[in-house]
Amino acid sequence: MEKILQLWEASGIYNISAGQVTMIAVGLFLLFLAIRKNFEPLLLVPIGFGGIMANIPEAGLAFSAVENAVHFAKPEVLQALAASLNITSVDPNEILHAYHGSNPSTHHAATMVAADSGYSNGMLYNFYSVAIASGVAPLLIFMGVGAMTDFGPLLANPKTLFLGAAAQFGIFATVLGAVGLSAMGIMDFTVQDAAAIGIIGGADGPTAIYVASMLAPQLLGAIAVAAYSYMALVPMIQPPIMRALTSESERKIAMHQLRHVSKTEKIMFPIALLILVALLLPDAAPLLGMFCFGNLMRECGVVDRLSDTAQNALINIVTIFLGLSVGSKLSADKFLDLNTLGILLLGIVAFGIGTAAGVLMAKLMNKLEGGNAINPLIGSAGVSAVPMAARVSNKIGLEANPQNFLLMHAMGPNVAGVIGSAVAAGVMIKFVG
Amino acid sequence: MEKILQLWEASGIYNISAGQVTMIAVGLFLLFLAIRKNFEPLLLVPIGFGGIMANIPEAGLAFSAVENAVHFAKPEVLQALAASLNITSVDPNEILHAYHGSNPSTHHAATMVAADSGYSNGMLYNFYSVAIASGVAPLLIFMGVGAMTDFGPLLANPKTLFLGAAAQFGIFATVLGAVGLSAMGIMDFTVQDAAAIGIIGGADGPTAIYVASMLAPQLLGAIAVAAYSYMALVPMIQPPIMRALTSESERKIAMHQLRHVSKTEKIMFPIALLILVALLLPDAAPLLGMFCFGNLMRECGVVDRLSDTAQNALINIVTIFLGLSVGSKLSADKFLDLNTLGILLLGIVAFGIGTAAGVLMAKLMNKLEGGNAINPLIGSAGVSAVPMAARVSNKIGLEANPQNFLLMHAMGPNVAGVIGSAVAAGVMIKFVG
Amino acid sequence: MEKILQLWEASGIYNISAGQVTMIAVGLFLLFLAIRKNFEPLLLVPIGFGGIMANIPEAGLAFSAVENAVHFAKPEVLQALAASLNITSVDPNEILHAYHGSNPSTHHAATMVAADSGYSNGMLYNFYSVAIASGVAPLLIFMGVGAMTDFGPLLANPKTLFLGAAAQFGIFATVLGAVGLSAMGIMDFTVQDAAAIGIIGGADGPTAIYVASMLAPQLLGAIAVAAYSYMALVPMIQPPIMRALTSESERKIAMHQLRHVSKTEKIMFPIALLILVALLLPDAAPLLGMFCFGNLMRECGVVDRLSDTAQNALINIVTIFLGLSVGSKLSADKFLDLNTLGILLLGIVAFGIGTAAGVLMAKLMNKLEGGNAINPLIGSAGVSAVPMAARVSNKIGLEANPQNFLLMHAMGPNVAGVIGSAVAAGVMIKFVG
Amino acid sequence: MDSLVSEGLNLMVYGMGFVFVFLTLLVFVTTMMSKLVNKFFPEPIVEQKAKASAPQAAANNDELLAVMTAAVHKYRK
Amino acid sequence: MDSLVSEGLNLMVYGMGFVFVFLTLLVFVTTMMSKLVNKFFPEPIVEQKAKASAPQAAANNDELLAVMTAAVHKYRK
Amino acid sequence: MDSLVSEGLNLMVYGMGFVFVFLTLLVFVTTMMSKLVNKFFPEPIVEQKAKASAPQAAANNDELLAVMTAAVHKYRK
Ligand code: NA
Ligand code: NA
Ligand code: NA
Repeated sequence: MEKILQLWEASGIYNISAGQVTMIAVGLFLLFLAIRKNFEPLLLVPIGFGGIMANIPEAGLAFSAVENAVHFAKPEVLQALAASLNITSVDPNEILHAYHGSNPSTHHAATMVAADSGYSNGMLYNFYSVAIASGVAPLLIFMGVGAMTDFGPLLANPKTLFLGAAAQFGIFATVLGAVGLSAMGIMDFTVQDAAAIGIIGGADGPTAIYVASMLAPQLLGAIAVAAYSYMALVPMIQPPIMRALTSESERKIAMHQLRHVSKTEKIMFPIALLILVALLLPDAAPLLGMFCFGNLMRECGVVDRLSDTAQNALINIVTIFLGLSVGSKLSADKFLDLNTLGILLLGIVAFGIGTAAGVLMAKLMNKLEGGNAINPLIGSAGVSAVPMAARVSNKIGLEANPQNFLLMHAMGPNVAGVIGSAVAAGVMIKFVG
Repeated sequence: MEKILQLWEASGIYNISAGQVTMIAVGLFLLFLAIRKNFEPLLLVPIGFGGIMANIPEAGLAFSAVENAVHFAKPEVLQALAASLNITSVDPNEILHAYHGSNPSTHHAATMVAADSGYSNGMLYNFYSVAIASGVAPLLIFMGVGAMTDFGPLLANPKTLFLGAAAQFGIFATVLGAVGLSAMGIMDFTVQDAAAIGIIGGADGPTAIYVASMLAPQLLGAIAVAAYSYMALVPMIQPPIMRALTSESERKIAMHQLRHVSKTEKIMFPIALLILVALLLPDAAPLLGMFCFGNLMRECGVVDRLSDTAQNALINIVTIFLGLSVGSKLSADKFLDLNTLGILLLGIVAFGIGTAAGVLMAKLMNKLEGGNAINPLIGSAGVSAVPMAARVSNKIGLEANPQNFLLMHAMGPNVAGVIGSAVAAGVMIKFVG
Repeated sequence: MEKILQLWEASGIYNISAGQVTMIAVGLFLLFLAIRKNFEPLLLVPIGFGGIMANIPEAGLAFSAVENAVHFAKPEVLQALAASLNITSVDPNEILHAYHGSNPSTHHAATMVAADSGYSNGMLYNFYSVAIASGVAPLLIFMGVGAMTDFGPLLANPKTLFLGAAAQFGIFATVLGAVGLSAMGIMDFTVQDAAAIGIIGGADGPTAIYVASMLAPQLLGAIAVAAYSYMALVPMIQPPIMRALTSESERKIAMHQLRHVSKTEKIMFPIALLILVALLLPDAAPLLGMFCFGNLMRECGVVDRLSDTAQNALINIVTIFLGLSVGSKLSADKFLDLNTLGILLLGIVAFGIGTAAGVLMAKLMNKLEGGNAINPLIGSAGVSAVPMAARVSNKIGLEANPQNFLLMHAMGPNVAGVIGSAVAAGVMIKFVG
Repeated sequence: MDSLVSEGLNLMVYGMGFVFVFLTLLVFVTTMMSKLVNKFFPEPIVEQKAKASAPQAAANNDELLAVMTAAVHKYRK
Repeated sequence: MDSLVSEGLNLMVYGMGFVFVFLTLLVFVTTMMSKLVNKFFPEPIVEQKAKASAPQAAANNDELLAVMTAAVHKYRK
Repeated sequence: MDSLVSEGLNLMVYGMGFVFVFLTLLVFVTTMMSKLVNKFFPEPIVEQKAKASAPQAAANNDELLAVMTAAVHKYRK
């Protein structure tokens, strides 16, 4: 009888909190969006599933050994943990607070105490440590993305890099919005938080996760969910802005066919970009370095088996762990927060401003050059969201002029946006990291 | 001359022990079974080869830095190790005993002493730590198995879940057998050991390894070898039991064709199962969570590249390391033991009882429902051993009635058995973990 | 304004050193050799790219947390580091010296101090730790190479093993050369360094990296670059030596067709080799064990999916990380050194001597047997450099006699050379490791 | 000794009990789920898939046919 | 509070500035690189590749043709 | 200085010696193994494999033929 009681008192249904119920519902909603609405399923299926697992009561899959020890709150364990953290209070919340703010050696000491008491890290916490806290998973994804990226359209028309630059305005405007909300007392974001939130506007999943893991790991769940959801929503977010900012005649502008780009140019480009990064912004070196490495493997033509693996087996394996790890940040205590709402709101603003900035930049370039070389619809592709944003440019262009295929032209700013937001990420890590 | 002596005294042939010779022979025998007799070769080839490597004299591939330091037994190193373990004796066996029983922080201290003295972990020991002690390898295999599993036959006839439940009786009967043998003084198993041994009856390699790594790591080698060998022996173990417990007419029972199962049902099933696990048995969450995740990737249809990787590159990589890691537990000092004999004996009993329980449950269900809906031959498939046990059901069925194809009907209890033993694993971890 | 200054003072162009410029040029040159000249591109593309990344100023990608902390040289951090290393000086160079010579526990203490001060390991440093310092990457590559190797030609004519033995003379002659240069005061190599340099003559990348990581990690970059570059140069290095040491009539010797080798022989060979290693040279067990394991997976015919993965996804993933990790050792402070020049010089001598020894051994065998069974051109293939050296033998043979196809005959000594240098590696690790 | 056996017995009774309770609930949940799905979402995804893959298959066939026609032409010349 | 907003403003001004400076330089570098490449290395690699792959394609075609010829023969009998 | 060179010499003598001893033993073991295998297990596995793969190849050919027949039919109409 006692055993039945024990099973019952350890069951999820006995222990579940309202927050966990809510977050399981959020996880199911993400799965629905991914599976039925096709919202970036490669990421949102693992994130959603990981989010559900992270909220299984008593399993502690998303928690560290110390967090699990605090959860079960045996007095002697709390005592020992408090001692290892150099605090006198044995209040669980104060212990957790001290633990999360501790430096690495104290953190290690507390972990040892928890391990000695028989607690261990949850599975998803381990995945997060290995894949994201170490920084490796976003970098490997970026390498794979590099190996999938064709810089041909960009090389044929390098000026489209300006569109990729302009669209990053969404990032920095959002940073300003986030600190503004905090200054007004509505939200409570540090400048690091603001920078991490802003990067949602870069419309690049791995960049957003990399920056968030360095500047604001506690917001990573919300930031990643916002980044991938809004990328999936690009076909809904961008068109009204693009139509509002362009005239019918501008949308009809036909662009010159792109020149042929030689193999050698494609090989030289990632090397040139890497050296520019090395000379100007070392803080962007890991992100852009791995991106360029992937692209060089693709273009050099002599390591096709490595390039294939980077684009397939390796990126798939990393995506599974990255998604589950992000899901671990959807535990109720971390996600259900007014800040999450703020992040979701600011994220969509970032996408909108980035889109507008790209379109307006294209119009400005036409004006400065006194011609009609650029259809402003390709400016919106500068936010990245590869290749969705380029497809949106193409679609709106075809609506205005059924003979005008903008897809290849939009791929230039599209990949430029990837570089642009990685540069922006480097600047943020430099200034507030 | 001195160098030749040094080489000779460090050679295997000079140092080899009878136990190591025996275990190398065991490794060769496992390779023979795997390669010539086709006994679960994907696991038994790496396990057998790892077992041989683990028993190479002086190489210490399966030993930790501390175990290697104790093996070479320099007095000053033994002194320092004893101090780090807070014991006074410098007897190698007592040091090893204290080391194996130490808590994580003392373990870490001893490891540092050994490293400072120039000793390091063996290759297989490192593989074991990363792949099995962390729990990750069995979980990833389970994810891959989930991605390979079609729950269609189970969904078409959910009542076959009862057969999968009944067959787990083999697990618990064996636990009782193991504690009984210990109570009689014949063997020396703790209740944790008994639980880990019982799980052999689950006929599921990764579940057995996962449970053994948590409850009785020192028995893991024997348990894994027993589990995989007996799975390969299912076509010999099960038929006599099945024939003994059924009449000719029962074996001739034809089953209704299974209804068509929709895509949506298949997508919903892993989610429903996960939520049930979350609500009732959080301790089974890692195992069943990863299993459901793999199955959802398979069925949702939008992440085929992840599902492919989970079923191929990833599971293959993990299998290589899992097998070698299990092999590391075949070192003579851990395997050659009366307990191993007990485990091998109890394991086959577990398979037999599970088979019988499944068949009898099917007969009981027919009786309770007053019909002939179920051919009792599919009950034996409830032990798992996917898909071997289902094929055995089919074969015995065809012998009785050449028109009666039971394969698809037996796949229901077959996959139900996977769920059943994962649930049983959760219960054991909850109660004795 | 201050922020612009901050960006400028943190930029690469402001901080770059002459050494870094040189090493970036070296990295570009390696990429040129790999991409344009097809010099072992699978390794030299990642190594070259990693070398460039390792020399990005201020990014510290190739440095540990402690090295990064010392680079930024805040007085209070230097003070704390010196304390953790038990030295009184706070001079950065002395701290680095103490750090590099520290035992594992002191190393760990210094790392904690650096982490507490907010410094972390560079990305490439982490790759190096996980992939090479742990020894795992070269071993997995070796497993993959084993899975790609056909021992058929060797089994058909086992005497070619003698050629693979003789060619290892290049290794040991180079060791002697290296200690000789040091004894003369020209270079400054320890006997460990000399052993690691000598292994370049083994013409086997993973073996060279494995040995160098154990005996002389600070020379690993130069050793790996030399090993792979000279392997690519085999078609230029070997022919003059081969022609000089053979007469026209010797080069025309036609060899008997190789006998058919049965499947069973191929399965038994890796097992027999493993047991011989186990009995005679346990120190070669990790290298040759993984090699035999790969080969057994290939030949046994029952684990094809594991063999495929070992030859494709897994070896490709490991190659990417191995290459980048080797690149991390091309940082200016480690590579630009007179010793590097010495290594490059000694390496090519090693290739030359190995080639000569192989050819002369073949001639000796003909003399001893009093026949013309062996065309001495296949002796040069004993250095390994699979399959390049065998192709060179074939090509020179065809020049002398257009009907004489030596390729398959040369594959015997070619793979024998792999075994030979792994044995040599084991001997070195035993004697000076 | 006694306590070990009683622990084993306990484990068996509660373990088997829990396995049956859990799988019985799963039978119930699965049956309900299937009924609901078949009532409210009768096979929409499968049809979409069939539609989606049909043109691709056609394309493949066309390609194959083109190759073969060319080949057969060559052969007849 | 003020300092937070001014930090944000700073980040925006310098961040956007740097992004533009960087990408402008990249436009310049890329354009120069393309000009140099097209002047000094006009498409050598691509031609090599075309040459290299041509025989292989031919081989494949031959193989295909052989298979098909055999098949068609069989069919005509 | 002297000790370094003598260490090197030692390494060479014992190293080369050991490599030769090891590979000589390997020649011996391999030769014995081949003889034993060819005496007691003359190629059983290869034959099995050939048998096993034959039907599959046939099946593949049948499939190919079916496709081609259909294609050729179409072409002739
Ligand atoms: Na972007
Ligand atoms: Na089971
Ligand atoms: Na060699």
